[in-house]
This record gives sequence, structure tokens and C-alpha cells, in this order.
Amino acid sequence: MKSAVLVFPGINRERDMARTLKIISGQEPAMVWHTETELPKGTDLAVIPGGFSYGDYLRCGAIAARSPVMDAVRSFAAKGGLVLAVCNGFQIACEAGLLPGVLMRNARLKFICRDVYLRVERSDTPFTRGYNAGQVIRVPSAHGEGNYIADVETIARLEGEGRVLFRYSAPDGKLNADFNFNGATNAIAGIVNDKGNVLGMMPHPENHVEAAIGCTDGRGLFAGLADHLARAA
Amino acid sequence: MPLRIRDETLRVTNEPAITPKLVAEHGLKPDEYQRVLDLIGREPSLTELGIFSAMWNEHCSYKSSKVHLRTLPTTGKCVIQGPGENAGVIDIGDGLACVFKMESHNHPSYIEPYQGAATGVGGILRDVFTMGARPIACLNALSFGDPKHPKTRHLVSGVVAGVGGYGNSFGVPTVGGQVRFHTRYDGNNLVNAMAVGLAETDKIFYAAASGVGMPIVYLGSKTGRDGIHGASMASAEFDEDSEGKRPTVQVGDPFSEKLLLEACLEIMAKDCVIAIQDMGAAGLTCSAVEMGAKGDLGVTLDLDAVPCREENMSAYEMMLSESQERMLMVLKPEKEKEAEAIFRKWGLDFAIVGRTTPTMRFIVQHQGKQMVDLPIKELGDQAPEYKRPFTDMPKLPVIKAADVKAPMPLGPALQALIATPDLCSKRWVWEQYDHIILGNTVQRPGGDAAVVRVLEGPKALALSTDVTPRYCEADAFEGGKQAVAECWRNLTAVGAKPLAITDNLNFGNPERPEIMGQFVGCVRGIGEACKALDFPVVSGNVSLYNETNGRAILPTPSIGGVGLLDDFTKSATLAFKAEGEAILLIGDTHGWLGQSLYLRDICGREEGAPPPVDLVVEKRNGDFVRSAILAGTATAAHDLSDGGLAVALAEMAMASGIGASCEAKLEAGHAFWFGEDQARYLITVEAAQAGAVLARAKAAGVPARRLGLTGGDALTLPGERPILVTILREGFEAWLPAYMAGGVN
Amino acid sequence: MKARVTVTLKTGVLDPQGKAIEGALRSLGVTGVASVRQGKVFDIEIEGSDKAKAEAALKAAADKLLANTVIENYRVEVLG
Amino acid sequence: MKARVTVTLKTGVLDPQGKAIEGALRSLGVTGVASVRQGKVFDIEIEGSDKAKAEAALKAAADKLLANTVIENYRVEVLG
Ligand SMILES: Nc1ncnc2c1ncn2[C@@H]1O[C@H](COP(=O)(O)OP(=O)(O)O)[C@@H](O)[C@H]1O
Ligand SMILES: [Mg+2]
Repeated sequence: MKSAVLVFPGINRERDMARTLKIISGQEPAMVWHTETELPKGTDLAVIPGGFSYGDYLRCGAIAARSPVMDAVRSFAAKGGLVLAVCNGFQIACEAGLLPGVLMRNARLKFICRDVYLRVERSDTPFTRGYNAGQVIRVPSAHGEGNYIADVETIARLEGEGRVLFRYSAPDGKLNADFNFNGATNAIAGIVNDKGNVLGMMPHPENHVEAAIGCTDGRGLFAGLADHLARAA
Repeated sequence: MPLRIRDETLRVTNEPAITPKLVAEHGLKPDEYQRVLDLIGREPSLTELGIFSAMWNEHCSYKSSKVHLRTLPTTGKCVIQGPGENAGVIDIGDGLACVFKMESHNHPSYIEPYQGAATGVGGILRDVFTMGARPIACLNALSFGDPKHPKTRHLVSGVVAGVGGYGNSFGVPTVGGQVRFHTRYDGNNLVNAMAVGLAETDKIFYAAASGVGMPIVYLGSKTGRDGIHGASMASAEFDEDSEGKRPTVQVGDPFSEKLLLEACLEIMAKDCVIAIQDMGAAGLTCSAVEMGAKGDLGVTLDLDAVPCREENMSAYEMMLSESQERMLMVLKPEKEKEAEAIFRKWGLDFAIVGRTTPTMRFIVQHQGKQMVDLPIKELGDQAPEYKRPFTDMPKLPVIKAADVKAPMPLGPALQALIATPDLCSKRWVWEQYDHIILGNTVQRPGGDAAVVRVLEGPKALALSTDVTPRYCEADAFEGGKQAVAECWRNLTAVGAKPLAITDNLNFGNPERPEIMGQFVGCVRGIGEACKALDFPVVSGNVSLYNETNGRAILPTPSIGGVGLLDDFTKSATLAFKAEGEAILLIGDTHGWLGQSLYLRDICGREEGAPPPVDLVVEKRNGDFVRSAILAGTATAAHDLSDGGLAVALAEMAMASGIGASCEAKLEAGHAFWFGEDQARYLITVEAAQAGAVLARAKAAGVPARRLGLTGGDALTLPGERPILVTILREGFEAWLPAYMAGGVN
Repeated sequence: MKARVTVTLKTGVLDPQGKAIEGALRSLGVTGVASVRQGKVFDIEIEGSDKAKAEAALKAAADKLLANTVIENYRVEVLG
Repeated sequence: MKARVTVTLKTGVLDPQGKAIEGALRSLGVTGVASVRQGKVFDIEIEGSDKAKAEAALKAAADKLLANTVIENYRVEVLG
């Protein structure tokens, strides 16, 4: 798996992401500075990591979404390249038009860092093939603006086309307002674009891949991607 | 006051004359001003007066505290750098060093809680990365007024959001801390922030400049009129008026700080740096003087080169601005271009604003005029130093348990206690902090100490902040000892070997002998405990004048401790691990109710002598517990502190969801269950091993006894109805969120 | 020249912040507030003195960056 | 009644947001912008039709909640 992790000023989970990619795939990802106009040759996974690009000033992800490297990501995605956008990355991807909708302030307006439960909605995608449909995973989340909102038609399309891959749920997989901690529409935690090759999600699977640190539920996502790419190759 | 003739070489025409009123407004006492006159032999310019005021105020000069701080033990096997630099440095093996310090931002956080707390975190992070260390964790110790006080909720909300806002964006996990409430903090809340970083032992950077004619570089954000008088404010007592005065508040910019971190570490890795100093209190003044004075060099600054964000800033304003996210660096001249390119890449300002000189003078030029010409060493070293008079408070009587009537049975008392503001869960606070970023947080907030993996492990650091102000108030010496001992105990309870501490000493007005008495007593206690526990002080901060209208805060010497685990997978947590394990109580229980939370919050009496700390016993018991953890015998461990035995048991149950039942023959007295005797822990071991562990304890001279067994879904105290763990948890988790939502007082 | 760009949420877009402020105002005892919507203003200093050119630059700024036109409207005023 | 409360930073107070936006506009090729300061607007729907009462309520709201008067100024307009 040849991955590239984008680095914007103010991004701060790029090291977490790089370490996880290395742990799972054995390969060091390329770190790509925001002023680059191309991704490294042979990249097969582009990752937009979490953090506070440009301090989250103006709107989360807004300034990063307009940097030169995002043009490269857009054309990479247009050609079918896999893009994983986590947390601030999800916000950047939405601002960049790679994914529909926006991430608003959490319903209770506070930054919240806690482990959340995600129900995996389907397993037949490159991002979720490491899980079973309906499986519940525990991953941390840490954000102040993860409240996913889109217009009614967009939500209907996302749902209708099966593009919601992760939803905040109770540990038993049931949807329950108490566990939809940021107030997202339909408890949406992660979605893909219409071609299914760009995933945006708020929680941090990259922080749950080591038993030593407490949980390995995030592994499936990366292992699945590595597996998918190995088969495709 | 004899005013002297103005020096004609200082042609400062646009500055007002120095009047006694102006001197007083700068916080300099008449005798201190006389000292200025004697030192320079003429009347200072306004800018010079500002500089003296900044350098000689309590915050920067430690003039009231220095003589006492010198008594603290600051050396030890692990110490690479003790107090005196931006942060302390200890050796953690494998060529790695841990760099850490704690600092207060009390007054600014009262005036503007969000920005005050945020810039407090920013400042302490800068202290750590200035030394070449990448920050790996933050902690925060917060003291607020009575929950019923009309300002408290607003302060809690702003301070917590500010601590989180800065640390989360900067990208450092905030892994621990403390939150307490007491009416004595009503007008003076405390915000103590601690930062911990990691560096290579041979790549530590210091503030002392070296070499003549070296370029002095200004880095980071531009200078504005922020926080001018900030440092003097931190040393001034509050009165009714100060809320109206609203000094210019500094606004934090964690985004710029993150860029500054990356740029500084990059520049340091390229071997460009001779010396570096962050601009904190008293900004450019303090940093430039320190770099020169420590290196036995003069410094000449050219203010025309300073990047400003506002127009027409005067020399006075530039020298005293406390704009955040700025650094001063002495650069290797041949590396200028390389260094500048790095800073430009990160979008930060970079300007050569001065040179080192052989003259030992601190010279500041602005718009073709010489605004300042002062002896650089004296500016720092000749600050006034006071041996302020102090009185010890009379000893308080020891409260006999038999004289304390239990107002309710044990069970209800326990349920009430864990739902009080001081003992309830602080989840509402730490969930607003990203405590997992960087992927190394092995133990999150909620346990005895946070555990943070070092690089890829297996080493890890254990971190905790502690102090029990009500003990310090009742007996400063015992309270000082206890603060250190509790910190040592919390590190021990996760299995770490405690290495060193940073201290943040928060007190009232030192010009009052009884306050000075508290300070001296606490420092003596801290020193004694540090010596006995081989736990030296490597950095710290003093915050005095925390009082409003003559009422001081409780003496609050916050202790931030660092411990080392050779293998983090061996660290213990407080949660029960399995049903049917034996629960052992380590340490002696006499039932000390004086100054206990039970006495205060259940019986309504804030009285008596606090529990004494026997440091020999402390060490013996702690060493025993640590060895049981590292041997893998202890499956869970928790130290006993606020609330005593019953509360500790409940905490272990709540953390796991597993209940416990106590042996019926145990004492049923409130003093046994809620007394706050020191040097105690609870551990669990496999039931079959309990006998052997008790025998080992006996052989080691460590008091130990069996309390009962884990199991079931309820906690059962002797002679009491079982309390479901879920019910305990509900009470424990409820108070703070309900209070913050405005639901309860 | 001074100018102001005001960015507001489109009608129909949910505003959690505005909602929370409504609630907070109520609990602070401020009565009579039926609804709150939060937006942003940008006070911008523009070089030169060509009003039309300034307006064009500001429109560009708003379209490209200041507003997320999926959910937000904006208004440009050159104050002179 | 409709009303608007505009909250802006006091002069001299650092505006990290404005600073970041300036930089972003520059790199997007928007020229002529000398400086940006970001503020907030609150569009508020008020019950009743007493303008003076509404203004008083809004001033209270701004003082207590909408503005941080240590670092921000505000302006209340009742648009009717
Ligand atoms: N302000 C805070 N920030 C982060 N964590 C906190 C804060 N206050 C309390 N905690 C966490 O809550 C737990 C309980 O705190 P405390 O009762 O002070 O512990 P102890 O009695 O072991 O010293 C600890 O893990 C502590 O780190
Ligand atoms: Mg403890």
C-alpha cells in the first residue's frame, strides 16, 4: 500500500496516521506538503488527516480545501484513487467539494473527546471490507464540529445509495440519540462519494490499532484497504 | 525621593517625566526606585522605568520567594537541568530526556477565562519546546470559587474551554489534572498548566547567549499592544476596581504556536541555534536580558526591526508587550539564510533585531534614539530580594473520631460524598480535552496518574498533579509534605518510579506575615518530602498576591510529578479486573477525620489538624505497592486520598462495573471508612495469593490487611445495604454536568 | 477603503449555535427572543480607491473563500 | 421584529482568524486586501413590537452572552 498523507499548516494528527499506516502496511507513507501540486508517483491511497488546519479559523477545513495539493487530490479521486479523510480531513473534503454536506458545531457546542461506537453499515467497500456489516466498533473521536448536515435531497441520496458507511450507535448497534453525541443527521459518522472511492469520517480509527493502547477496532479499516489494494495490484 | 538629573545621552524627548506617581503606578516601592537610581546613577527614561518594573516585579524576580526556594532539593541522579531555565530536564534513559514545567495564569483567567487559560497553556508549551523538546502531554490544575458564587459557572466554562481550545488545536494530549471548588477562590481562581516534552539528552537548548556580535533573531507572531502591564498585573492584588480596569487581554493563537513549534524544532535539528528563549511575561525585555545576562554578554536591540502588527508603537510598548507566540534566538551567523527559509516556509516572521556585545550593557534603540542603556547583569541579579517577616499559624487541635457524630449511615454518606463538587467525576472537564492525540496515551484521565508511552515504548511516563489546599491551610508544613507525598503516591499507584517534580506555588499577599508563614511552611514541607522521597524539584513557578479585599486563597502549592515505567504494559489501573479477587488495604488506618472531606461535606465542619505524613512509612508502603504491581501480583491499585477508604473502593468499583463485598468483621465506624490517613493504597490480588502477599508485606514492615472480595454488581460495606455500582456511578457522574447546565448550585 | 462582507446561513440550514444561544438567552432571563441565527462579518481594509474594483475583489473573496455557498449567503458593502 | 447584533473585536486585540484569512486570500490570488478582521452577527427575531423594549433586551443579551466585552464591541440594530 503506497499511501500519501497530506500535511497542512496546523494539521496535528498526521503523525498518528502515518504511524498507523506503517504499522498495518509495513510501509512508510509519503508526507506531502500542502504546496505540492502532485501526489507522489504510484500513490494508491491519499489520506487527509485530522487536526486543526489553519487553526480551524474561518470554517473548519475551508482554507486547507483551497490549497494547491487539493487540486492534485481531486484529480487523483476523479481517476478512481482511494481517498481517506478523517476528522479535519472530512471537513476539508467537504469544503473541497469531494464530499457533499457540511460539518457544523456539535449540537452541545463543545469539543468532545471520547470513545464512540460505530455501526458499520456495509462491508462490501474498500474501506469496510475488514468488517462485517452490522458490526459495532469502538473508536475515539475528538472534535468540536462533527455534526453532519446536508439538505434533504442529499441525505436521501446518501441513504438511498447506501453511501453511509458508519453511524454512531449504542454498543449493541441500536441507534440511540444518547450515543449520537454530536447531533449528526441520521447519526451519520462516515460517508463515501458517489463513486465510492472517497471516505470521510469524523472519528479516529487510526488511534485504535494497538492492543497496548487499549483497543484494535480501528485496524479493520486499514487492513481492509491494504487487502483491497493488494488484490487490485 | 531624590530625583536625579536626566542623562543627556538618553535623548528621549517624547517620554513624560518620571514622577513618584508614575513610579508607584509601575509597582515599584520608593526604596526599590532608590535602588534603581543608585544602580544607574541617574533618572531612568520611561522605557527604562518600564523595564525595571517588569524585571523587578514579583512575577519575574521572585523577590519574596527566592530565599526560600533556594532551600528546595534540586539535584539528583536523574536531573540534567534544575530550576533556572525555561523548564526542568530529567534523564529517562536511552538518550532521552523529559522536559517539564508548570506555570500559573491565574489573574488573566479571572479577567478573561477563555483567553487567560488558553494563553496559559500556550506559555507553558513554549517553555517546553524552547528547550528543544516536542511536547507530549499537558496537565491542568484548576481551583474555582464556591459553586454557588455567581461567577463560578462562567469561569469554569471559560477556563475549561480555553485549556482545551489551545491544547487541542496545538495538538498535545491533555491527560490529567485536578478541579476543586472552595469559597476562598471566589475572587481568585487558579489556573495552573503543566507541559511535558521529550528531547534527546544531547540536544537540549538553553537561554544563555554566547559569542560577541551574534545576530539576535525575533521569531513568530508580530508584536501588538497585548498585555502591556500583564506581568505587573500578575503581581498586583485585586480590588473591587480591577474588574472595571480590564487591562489589555492577550489572545492566544494556537495555530501560530503549532507553526512555531514545528519551525523551532526544524531549525534546532539543523544546528542553527546558539541560544533560545521564549517571550513570556515582560516579553522582549525579559527574554533579551536573560539571554545576555546568562551568557555574560551585552545586548543591543534595534526596535525598528521588530515586526509590529499595530502602528506607531513606542519603545515602551514594544519592550513590555506580551503578545504571544514569539521567540528570541541567537543564531549561528552562517546559518542565517537557512534559518530564515525555514521560518518563511512556516509563514512566520523572522527578523534580526539585535546583536550580542562585549559591553554588558542592555541598549535599546528606536527611530534613531537610544531609549535604554542599562547594566544587563544588574537588571536581573540586583533585583530586590526580601526576607519578609512571617508568622506560623498556631497548630490546630487533633479531632478525635469519638467526638464526631455520624449524621447518617456509611452507605448514604458514601453516596453523598462521591456526588460532591470536589469528589465527583471530572469527565465533563477532561472530555473537552483531546487526551488521546499522538496515540501514546496508555492511561487516560480518570485514574491515579496518566500514563503516556515514550516514542514506540516500552518506556512510559506517569504524570500527576496534586495538592490538598485545606491541609495546607490547617498546617502549612504538613500540607506541603502531603502535596508531594500524594503526587508520589499517585505515580506509584500506576507502578511508576517517581523521578522529579515541578511546583507551582499559589499564595496570597506575601507582605502579610501570616501568608508568608504559609508560604515558608509549605516550602519547608515540600523540601522535606522531596528529600525523603528522592523526588527533586526541577522547575516551578510562584504566584503571589492571589487575594481580593484582603481575603487570600487557600495556600495552594500544586505539585506536578513525573515518574517512569520501564514497560508500560506492566502499569496498573484502578479498575477491578475480575470477580473473586482479594482486596487488600496497604498502610495503617487510625481514622483521621480532621480536615477530611467527610468532616467538611457530611458533618459541615472544616476543622482540626490535617493528617500527618510520615515520609519513611510513605516510602516503605509505596515501594511495596510498586513492587507488587511490577511483579504482576497486584491486578489493580489505587491510592487513598480525599474521602478515604470508602471512596477509593467505590472508585475502583465504578471504574470496572464490578462490585465488592467487605468482610463483616471489619470496623463499621465512619472514621475507619472515611478517615484520610496517609500512605495508604488499595490493591487487588488473586484470592489464592492473598496470604502470600500479606506475608510479604509483614516481612517488609508494611501494614496490610484483607478487606474483602471483588464481585457482584454492588458495593457492600459491613452492616450496610448493598449499593449498586450503576447507582454509585450515576451520582458520581451527575453533579458537574448538571451544575454546568445550570440545573444545580 | 473600508468594506464589510456579511455571511449568513441560508434559510432552512440548521444552526446549532443559534439554537443553543436561544436557549442560553432564555435561561439568562432575556425574554422575547423568538429565534437567533448566527453569521459572520469580515471588516476588510482595501487598497486603492476604485470602488468597483474593490467590489469585484470582495465578491471574488467571498465566492472563493469567505462563504461556503452551499449553506451560506453573503453580502458585500464597500463603505468607502 | 427583526434585529441584528454585530460583534467585532476591539482595536488592538489580536485576530488570529483575520490574519489567517488574509494569508489565504493572498495565496488564492485575491489582490488589494490590506487587512481582515472577523466578527459575528446575530440575526434575531423578537416578539412584540415595542422597539425600545427590544433594544433593551438585546443590549442585555449582548452584554451577558453574545459579546465578550473584555475584547469585543457590539452594536444593536432593531430593523423593525
Ligand atoms: N482539570 C482536569 N483535567 C484533566 N483531568 C482531570 C482534571 N481534573 C481531574 N482530572 C482527572 O480526574 C481524575 C481524578 O482526579 P483527582 O480526584 O484529583 O485524582 P487523585 O485523587 O488520584 O489525585 C484524575 O485522573 C485526574 O487526572
Ligand atoms: Mg489517586
